[in-house]
Amino acid sequence: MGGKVSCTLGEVKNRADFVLYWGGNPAECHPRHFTKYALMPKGRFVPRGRKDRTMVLVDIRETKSVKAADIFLQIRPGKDFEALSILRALVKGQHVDEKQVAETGLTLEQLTDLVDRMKRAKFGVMFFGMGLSMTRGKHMNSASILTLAAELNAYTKFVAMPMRGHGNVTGADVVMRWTTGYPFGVNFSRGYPRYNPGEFSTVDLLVRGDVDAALILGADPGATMPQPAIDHLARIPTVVLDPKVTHTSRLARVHITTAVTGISAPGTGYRMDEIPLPLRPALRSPYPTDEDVVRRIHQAVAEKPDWMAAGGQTTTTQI
Amino acid sequence: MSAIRLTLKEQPGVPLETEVLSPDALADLAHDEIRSLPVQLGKRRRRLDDFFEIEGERSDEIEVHGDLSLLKWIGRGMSRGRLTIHGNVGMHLGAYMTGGSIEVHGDAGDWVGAEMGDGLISVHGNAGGQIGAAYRGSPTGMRGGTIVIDGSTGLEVGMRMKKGTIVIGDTAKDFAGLQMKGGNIVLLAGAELRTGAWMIRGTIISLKPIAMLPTFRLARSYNPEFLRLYARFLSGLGITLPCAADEGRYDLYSGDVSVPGKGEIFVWQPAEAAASR
Amino acid sequence: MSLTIVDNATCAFCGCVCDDIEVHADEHKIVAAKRACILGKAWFLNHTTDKHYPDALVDGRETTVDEAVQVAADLLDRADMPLVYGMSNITCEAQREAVALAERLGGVADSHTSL
Amino acid sequence: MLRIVGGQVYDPAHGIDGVVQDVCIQDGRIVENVDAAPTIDASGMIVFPGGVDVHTHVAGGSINFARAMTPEDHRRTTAFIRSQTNRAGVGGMTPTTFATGYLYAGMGWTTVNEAAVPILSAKHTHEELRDIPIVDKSCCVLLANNEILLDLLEAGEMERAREVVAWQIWASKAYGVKAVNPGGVAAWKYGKNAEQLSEPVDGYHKVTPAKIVAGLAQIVDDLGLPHPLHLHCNNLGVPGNLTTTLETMQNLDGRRAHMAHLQYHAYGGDDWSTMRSEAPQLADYMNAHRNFTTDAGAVLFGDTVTITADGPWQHLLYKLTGRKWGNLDVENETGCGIVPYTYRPTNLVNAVQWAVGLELLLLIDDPWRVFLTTDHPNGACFWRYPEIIQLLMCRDFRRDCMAGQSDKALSRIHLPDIDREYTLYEIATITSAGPARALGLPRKGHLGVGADADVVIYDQDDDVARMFGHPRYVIKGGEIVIEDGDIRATPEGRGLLVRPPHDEQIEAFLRPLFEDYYTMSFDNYSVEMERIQQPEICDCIDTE
Repeated sequence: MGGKVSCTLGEVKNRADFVLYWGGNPAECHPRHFTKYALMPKGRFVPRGRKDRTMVLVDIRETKSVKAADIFLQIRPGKDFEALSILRALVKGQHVDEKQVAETGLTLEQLTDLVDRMKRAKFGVMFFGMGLSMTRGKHMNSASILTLAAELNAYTKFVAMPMRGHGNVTGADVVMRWTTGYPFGVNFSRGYPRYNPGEFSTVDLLVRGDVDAALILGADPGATMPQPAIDHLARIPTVVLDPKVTHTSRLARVHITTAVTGISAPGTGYRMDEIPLPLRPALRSPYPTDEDVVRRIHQAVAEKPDWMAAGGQTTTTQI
Repeated sequence: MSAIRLTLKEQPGVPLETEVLSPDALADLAHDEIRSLPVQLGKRRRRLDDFFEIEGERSDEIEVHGDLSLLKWIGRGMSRGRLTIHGNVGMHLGAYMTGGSIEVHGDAGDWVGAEMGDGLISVHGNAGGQIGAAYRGSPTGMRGGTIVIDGSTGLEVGMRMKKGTIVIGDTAKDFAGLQMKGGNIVLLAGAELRTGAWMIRGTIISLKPIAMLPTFRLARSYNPEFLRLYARFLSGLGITLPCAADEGRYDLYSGDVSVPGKGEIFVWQPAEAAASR
Repeated sequence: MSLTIVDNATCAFCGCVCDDIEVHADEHKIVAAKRACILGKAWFLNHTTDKHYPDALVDGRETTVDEAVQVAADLLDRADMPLVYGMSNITCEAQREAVALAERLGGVADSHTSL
Repeated sequence: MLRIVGGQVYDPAHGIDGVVQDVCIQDGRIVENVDAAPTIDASGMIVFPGGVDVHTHVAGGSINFARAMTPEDHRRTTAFIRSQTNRAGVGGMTPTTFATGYLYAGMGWTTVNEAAVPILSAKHTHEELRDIPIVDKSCCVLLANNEILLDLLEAGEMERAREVVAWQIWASKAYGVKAVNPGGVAAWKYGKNAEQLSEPVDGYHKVTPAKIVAGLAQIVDDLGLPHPLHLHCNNLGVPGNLTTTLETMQNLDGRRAHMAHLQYHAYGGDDWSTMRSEAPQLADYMNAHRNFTTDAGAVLFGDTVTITADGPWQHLLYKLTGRKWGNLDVENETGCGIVPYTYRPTNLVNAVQWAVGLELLLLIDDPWRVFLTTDHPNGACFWRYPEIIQLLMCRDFRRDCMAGQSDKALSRIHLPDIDREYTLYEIATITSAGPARALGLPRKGHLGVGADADVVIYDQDDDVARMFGHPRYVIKGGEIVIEDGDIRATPEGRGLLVRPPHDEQIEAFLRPLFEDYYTMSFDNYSVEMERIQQPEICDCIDTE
């Protein structure tokens, strides 16, 4: 059933002689990914740094990252899943028809060459960005590249990981997993955690109008989400915690200004490879931290009568 | 024994979870007991009669009337009886069911018949995605039974299904038959992209041309014998599968070779089209 | 005015979370972020200790944090199906509190990951 | 204050075997006597010291990775519903942190040792440990594939290696040192393994698994750590690995070591089809060599998820099972692999594994040196310990369990010939007194004056599994936390640490190496003391 085979970024720095980016533009979106972690640094087993690595970039258009690549494969928009399927087949020595490759905008020769290079690598890594994970196919596109990496381990050492953006979104995954068992989209309405992406994910909840109040913190959906979702946020009582008065604040009932994470609010942040790092603020904020405000809201809620019906502390039949 | 009849009298403001609307839960209950059954409105525990006018008792035949688009888990895990819905219905209809039948005169939401073991679900309108699918992380979706959707459906129809039949009357969105392990999906009006992706085993039959993944190979073109038998089974559900040689032939594609899998996709080529190719 | 120098400060702007930044700050603002990339530099230098925004707003009216906290608690507690969403640009400690609050509220906790 | 009256007390550390006597508690400790205290009438009940788990995986990057991989298990397992007392959560193969505390306490365990912590993500482990309520917690830091250490061993710089280890223990706020597949995980970084004890590790000329083991054991003794080297041998799970295990133990040459989950290291045969139990041979060796303790790593039939720093083994298991595979290599230090697994009685290999865990527990004659574990969640989930206790105490039950097994399976195991049945006194030893002593925790695992008031009270019940699964009362630090299955209180547990002294100059040596090899700042590497909940720094000891 595939899998998720990954490593911390230092393993890439020290060992990777094959580095592939798919659907991402690190030169502009993660500028130090090349220089500090994955491409340029001299590593323990790649002593010449960049010279010891082959870099392949797969994207639908030429970005600034192309300059850093040894090989650029320009794929036709929306054909990532097809290309990854072909690669998985080729890795296993399956025949794929030249004609059928054409729809991806790439040639069989290019993909065969890519597979050869992957298998020849001593340590290969594939990073993938939102150009893969947010286009048609979405989670199945991510699953495809993760599975390709897992399967390559029959031939050599290979790993894959997403290029997470958005500051500490990785931390949100990590924290939710240990507290609830699930990485995101967790519903507590029956008193225990439940998970079903598509059902309990925010855009779906808002577009369908399934929620009747919202607390938004560390995000500005009013600027980024589809209009029907924004319309619903404006319809229901919304509370925003943010260092700025945001688009979402303007359509909210309540806005509370908070200190800026990492600038004036201390704590922990997770790197995209799930390594925790301490945040060391240089400034003192005139505003309270998100942590503090959330705790205060929680205390205020806890003083109200508990809605939860008294009953057992456990259940063996989850719905 | 006459049917229990429920009519929605108040639309919930947020989704309402009503797994109690199932013959197994109602069949042995008196009227008052049915009325007081718990339902879940968001975080609030409410009574069934807060939302429904209820007539009848002690029956495994249930009729529900009204727009139930926000009602989830109707028929969850049911093993017997008959559930008829006059109106639209929300997510997880008949999930985990092992027997009995559900008929919907309207549209249904996502996850119809998810991980079902046996029984029959027919939806006369459209339905959402993940019909007969496996829930996240589960190795296996539908293990038996039949789902017939007259209209169109969303993504990932029959994901990881192992046995049973799903028939879709109008177009299915992407990833129909995703990671399929067995059973049959019949697409009367074709599908959008990536049909049969990651397919291991099982059969997809499309009566309209579909976009094939590059990791499926055309194996042969013929009128397989087993389809004649299968057509007989489908005709019992009121569905006609063409299989006479003079009407046309089926192109058989096998894949998904990226797995590599041994799934089969049959695409119907009517006689004229077959001749002009 | 003397500068505070934070060695090995962590940049929380993107998922790289580089932790080798040398941040120079006076009491008012950050004046330098050595080793940060162009995005990180812009982020560090964009913040000051000024009060650009009101402490809190309720229905567009400026108010105290205490009052806003009470109103927020009322609105969220009253809901049948509240949502707690975002959690990208906050610390893990705040995320932990946000999950605890969602649990107390009987709502949904979700992050950017679901997009 | 509390007085427990009239219970049959089992306190092996003081030789008390079912004597009816009172237990008195004040200020979280056991005391000689208390005046006018509330009492628990324990007449007809059994009183044990709180359970101690010497080897489990409950917090940190690996188990948290496994949680994300197994939503299907979370859905079907026991869920915890939020109340005024407890947080929400799920149990199952990889319980959430809060649920972990409730489940351990719920069966009377009050101290747990998380057995595998990379330094690089130790902050994460401690954040999770902080969210495991009720129980006290210690952890072991993974060092046998740490490349800075391996380089020092290669160069023969033992003294400096010792200083580095001391620094690393404190940097990770650990309690002990763990070695996993020495050299093999480092080799796995290039897809290789270390299968021969005396062959150099891939990428090295002199360092062998044998040298890593001996070197670390020596360092742990030199530093006087209260818990000996916690050792997961090479070739885990592989048929015929008994040879490796015995060689490893001989190679230790009289030094102390805790041999982790020996069940996985006691196999004969040449391949999967000829695999057989060599538990008697290993038990004989254990019986004759008192420098070792071990835990069973017992297997129970059913679904679980396997999680280990042993990356190569997990890749093999993924290939064997075709199920999901997770892997996370940690720069310069270690790795981890995750594969869901179902142990089936009809599977010959699984049948042998099931028997080996029990055979070791029954054939190692000194209960002070073999402890009850399942290497949670690898062999089974920790909340199934009561089933193992029943298997140990009831020979007939064991026989019933074997009734359905094939002659072929029965010919590969020794369990049918073993008549021993554990007494309650021995159960108290392998679940509490023994592991507490092996961990070097003087206030745990007994009910003498000065001990932590961690006490569990069971109703007498002929159904052993039910009795141990549902204690009547569990008392942690003098507070009643569980009563009749209800969670009554959820106090914070303590974080147990050691701080072996080290030469301050060692940082000057480490810093430049670190800057070359790692991708984070050296100054951000250590776990800050503020992250440890109720820290208690335990004393190092004289191991001479």
